[in-house]
Amino acid sequence: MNTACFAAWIEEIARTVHAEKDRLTRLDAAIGDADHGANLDRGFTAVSRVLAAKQPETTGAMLTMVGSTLIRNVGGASGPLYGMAFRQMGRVLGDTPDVSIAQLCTALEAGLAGIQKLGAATEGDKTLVDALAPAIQALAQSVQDGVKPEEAISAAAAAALAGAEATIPMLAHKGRASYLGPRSVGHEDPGAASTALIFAALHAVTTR
Amino acid sequence: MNTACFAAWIEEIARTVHAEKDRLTRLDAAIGDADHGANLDRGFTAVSRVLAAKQPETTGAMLTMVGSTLIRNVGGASGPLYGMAFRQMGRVLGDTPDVSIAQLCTALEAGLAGIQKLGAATEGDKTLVDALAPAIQALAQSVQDGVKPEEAISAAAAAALAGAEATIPMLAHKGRASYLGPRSVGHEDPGAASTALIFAALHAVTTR
Amino acid sequence: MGTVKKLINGIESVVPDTLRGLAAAHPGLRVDEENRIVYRAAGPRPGKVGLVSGGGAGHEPLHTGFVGYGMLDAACPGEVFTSPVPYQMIEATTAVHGGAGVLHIVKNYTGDVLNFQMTAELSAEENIEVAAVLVDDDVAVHNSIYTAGRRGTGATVFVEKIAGAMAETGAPLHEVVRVAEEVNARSRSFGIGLSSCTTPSVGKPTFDLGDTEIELGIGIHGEPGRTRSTMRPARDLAWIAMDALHEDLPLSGDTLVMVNGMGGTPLIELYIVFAEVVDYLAEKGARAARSLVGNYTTSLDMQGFSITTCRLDDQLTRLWDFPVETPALRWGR
Amino acid sequence: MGTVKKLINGIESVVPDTLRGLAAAHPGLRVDEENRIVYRAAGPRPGKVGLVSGGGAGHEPLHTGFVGYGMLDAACPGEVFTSPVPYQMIEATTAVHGGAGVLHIVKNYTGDVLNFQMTAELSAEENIEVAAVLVDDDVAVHNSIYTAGRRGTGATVFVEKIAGAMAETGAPLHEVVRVAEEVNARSRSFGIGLSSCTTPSVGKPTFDLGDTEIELGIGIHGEPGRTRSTMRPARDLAWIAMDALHEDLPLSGDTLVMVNGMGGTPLIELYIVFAEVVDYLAEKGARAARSLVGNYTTSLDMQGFSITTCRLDDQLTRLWDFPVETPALRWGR
Ligand SMILES: Nc1ncnc2c1ncn2[C@@H]1O[C@H](COP(=O)(O)OP(=O)(O)O)[C@@H](O)[C@H]1O
Ligand SMILES: Nc1ncnc2c1ncn2[C@@H]1O[C@H](COP(=O)(O)OP(=O)(O)O)[C@@H](O)[C@H]1O
Ligand SMILES: [Mg+2]
Ligand SMILES: [Mg+2]
Ligand SMILES: [Mg+2]
Ligand SMILES: [Mg+2]
Repeated sequence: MNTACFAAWIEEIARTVHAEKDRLTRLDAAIGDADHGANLDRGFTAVSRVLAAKQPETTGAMLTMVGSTLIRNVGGASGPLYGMAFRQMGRVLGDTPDVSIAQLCTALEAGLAGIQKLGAATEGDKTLVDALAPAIQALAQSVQDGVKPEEAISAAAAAALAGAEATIPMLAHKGRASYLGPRSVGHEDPGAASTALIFAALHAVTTR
Repeated sequence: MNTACFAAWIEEIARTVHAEKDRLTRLDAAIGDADHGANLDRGFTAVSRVLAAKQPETTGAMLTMVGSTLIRNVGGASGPLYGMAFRQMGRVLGDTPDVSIAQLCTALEAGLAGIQKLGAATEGDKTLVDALAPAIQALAQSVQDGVKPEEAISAAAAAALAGAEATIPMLAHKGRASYLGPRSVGHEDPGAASTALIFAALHAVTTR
Repeated sequence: MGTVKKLINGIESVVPDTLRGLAAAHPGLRVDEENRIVYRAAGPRPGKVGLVSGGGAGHEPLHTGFVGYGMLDAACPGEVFTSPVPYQMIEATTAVHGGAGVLHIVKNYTGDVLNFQMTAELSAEENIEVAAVLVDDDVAVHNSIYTAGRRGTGATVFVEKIAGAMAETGAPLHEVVRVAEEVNARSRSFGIGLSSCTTPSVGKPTFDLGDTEIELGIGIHGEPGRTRSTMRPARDLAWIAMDALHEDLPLSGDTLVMVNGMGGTPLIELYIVFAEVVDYLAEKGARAARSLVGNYTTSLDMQGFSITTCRLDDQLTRLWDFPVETPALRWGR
Repeated sequence: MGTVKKLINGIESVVPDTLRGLAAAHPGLRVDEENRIVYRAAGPRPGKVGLVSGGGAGHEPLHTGFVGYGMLDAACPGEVFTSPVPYQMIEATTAVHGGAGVLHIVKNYTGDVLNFQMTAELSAEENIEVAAVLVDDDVAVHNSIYTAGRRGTGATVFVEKIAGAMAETGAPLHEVVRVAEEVNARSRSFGIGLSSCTTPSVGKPTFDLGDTEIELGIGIHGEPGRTRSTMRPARDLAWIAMDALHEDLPLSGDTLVMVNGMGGTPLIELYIVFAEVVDYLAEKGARAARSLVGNYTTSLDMQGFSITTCRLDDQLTRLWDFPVETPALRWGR
């Protein structure tokens, strides 16, 4: 994956987040404060704008820009968390011109670590970690199995989606949903749903 | 009509106002401020209480007590208006032991004059005057025609009821309904409706 | 009650319970719960004109929240949306009389006018000089001698503040009356409702509005307005209200402006309306020299707002700035 | 938008329009509309600890209405219910730094905590000494290291007032931090919702409640509470809330009490609740030595109330009584 490929991914995230804004907000209305769709849409709209103005020259710079722009424009819990994740990925990628799946996987692991350092959530806490962690595991497994990049990404996207759906029966331990106690059970976590969208976007651009 | 007869009338008013409280309030909700039923119920409940404690010795004193108690407990437009009317009636009746229909008619005319002096409403303004004035006219006509008291009162009650209904198509010129301008048309005036109740109560006790 | 979603203990106890809470919350007030009168704890000041107002409950903080230094000496709440009764007001009038007479501030409603009128007659018997000022600022109601005339709404706050300051300076009754009348003459209001309100005794909204329907020209008693219309951006609604005010009394120069919430509208929205009002005034060569943004003359839980403007002069501005210390307005002390 | 019954010009412009209105209404404030920061017009005072707070919009008057003498130096509103972003807060932190360090007052929500934390890291790079106090007073949320912990709600007002007074007296940063933490430690809140609220971007209530249903243990973001229950008289609801507070931190002696409206509840009902709170305290041998009754920490147009108590001592009482001059709280000046 080169910078053009990352740019396409980011644009696709922006497009699907905008298209799915209301669904994300509805999920957040059930167990949060009804702003997750609006938050991410505001963030990725800003990212698109920055990207349109001047495309960063390295893959690392591009993801760092995404992270910083999210931190600058989103606010809430998801702004710093996603922002930190993209910045960590950018730091790991640096000026790598062509990112392999293995390198992408390493970068994503750094992103996840950043999220967990900030938010202290582990798998099962009903957060975006529950979509991100299995997606990375699937990617790592694919790398180990030596499957084709498209297949690896497809597996990651499927795992993210399954991970998001698996948050439904969970009792929330982190984020706003935790305030609801047992009433958080039975609803999909909005952040996990947006993480699934991010992987679906990657899948969409790599199979184009 | 002696003091016992007036006491029965007043008790019957209290009973029907209480029973019709919600209807009066509903009428007031449409073109006023949704309190006419509550206002009159509060007033006549107080009147009943005073009457139960000590029955005034003359017909005049009894009606004066009704008026003063209404002024003391009702507030709003209807408190002073009905209060003044009963006080004027009490003043006219004084210590008359047995009130004839002609005397009742004279007293009611004084009551109406008191209401008009305070509120400056004339017939057609869509107020309680539109029920009270025709009721008195019917009573006066009956006296002139020399009909039996029960028939005279029956005619007055019918005229009050017709007068109240006749307020429906009227455009209000007085009271809160006037603020609505043309939107006051199509609704019965709550004060006219309560005046009709007062005459219906008189009819009910005289035909017992 | 049972099912009415109101924080009350029963319909009958709404006013007494409110008075209990008010007394406990504000040490600067003395509350006569029996007679339903709210006084300044400090009592009447000899030689000062006493200011008494009153009206139905449901418009809080009006009037009880405006009792205190620089404003009212006493307020008499009636039942919800029902004017108080004469015995209450004669009691208040007598109690605040400091030898210099008493001013009654009366909102122009038949009920209020009649009950205050009876009070004035009774006061005369007690040799208390009583004057009354009638507040009738609502331009939604066309003024005519053939009707009950304009309603008294938001300008009541301005009259109570400015007449209160004038009285505090030791001015004689006729001066306090003059300035009160002047404030009323220079003030205009217009209200827009986004919902009706629910009185405790009815338990459901006084009228129904569709999802996109609003009422233009509402009063403060949950009654429908002059016309029904459709929802629009804040800017358009603010301009509709301001146009109505400007048409009735052209706006220019220093203006005292209140953007008032009807009780159920959040403060954030009132500031948005106020921003538009400021633009409107600028366009007419006027400016909001002084302002209030918040809930001051409410209609229970109604959603919506009203705008009240008053053309200021130097004296009125000085009296507006005069110290005031009441539960709802406080500055300079 | 079109059909949403909110006084706004568009979803995107809610916060900027509010700031325009705020700037125009309060000459004591200076508003940086570009960066969305509300400052005292007078600017930072050399040698005084600067106080900065921030959080999502929709809780007005919190925090913007508490900027001024004796309280905050700056407030940073985010979008509705969304915490502000670090660039905004670092700008505010730098601007109010008077050489004695800056205190961040942070409500305990993941978003607020993370964004303030990033701000503190950036501030350290600029050699500004920054301390933060976390407000977490809501007893409806069970405290545990395995969760996000308790929410910060009404006690924020107490912390901002008392820490603000402390800073005004010239106390050093560690003293201001200590008193802020003490206020938080002595404060507890519990909220009851009679309705949900409508965020501008959603345009309909966040959750639905039946005609007789209420939510116990709500926060300030329109979210449902811990449990659903049925409507009861004000007295019962006040006692449910007070029991929750008392159980968590027994009430006794002089208490600072706030009966706070959620935005859509009229003042008259809040006074009724306050009257019951006073009875409750008396039964526990405590008393409401100081109080606030009104809309201070709202959740847009939500109907309902919250109660916040703080056990006072002499120093806290003195600091509470210290003069304050902000749009929403003002006394002594
Ligand atoms: N501590 C945490 N660790 C990881 N993810 C979290 C944490 N707290 C919240 N989140 C994620 O953030 C999402 C909510 O984001 P958003 O609604 O934009 O912010 P906010 O909760 O501040 O309104 C949640 O659905 C959850 O997935
Ligand atoms: N000027 C008036 N003259 C006669 N009757 C009037 C006048 N104003 C109001 N009313 C009567 O009073 C009734 C309303 O009474 P009520 O609802 O108890 O008082 P309020 O209007 O103060 O709420 C009206 O329906 C009308 O019949
Ligand atoms: Mg959210
Ligand atoms: Mg009425
Ligand atoms: Mg009334
Ligand atoms: Mg949020």
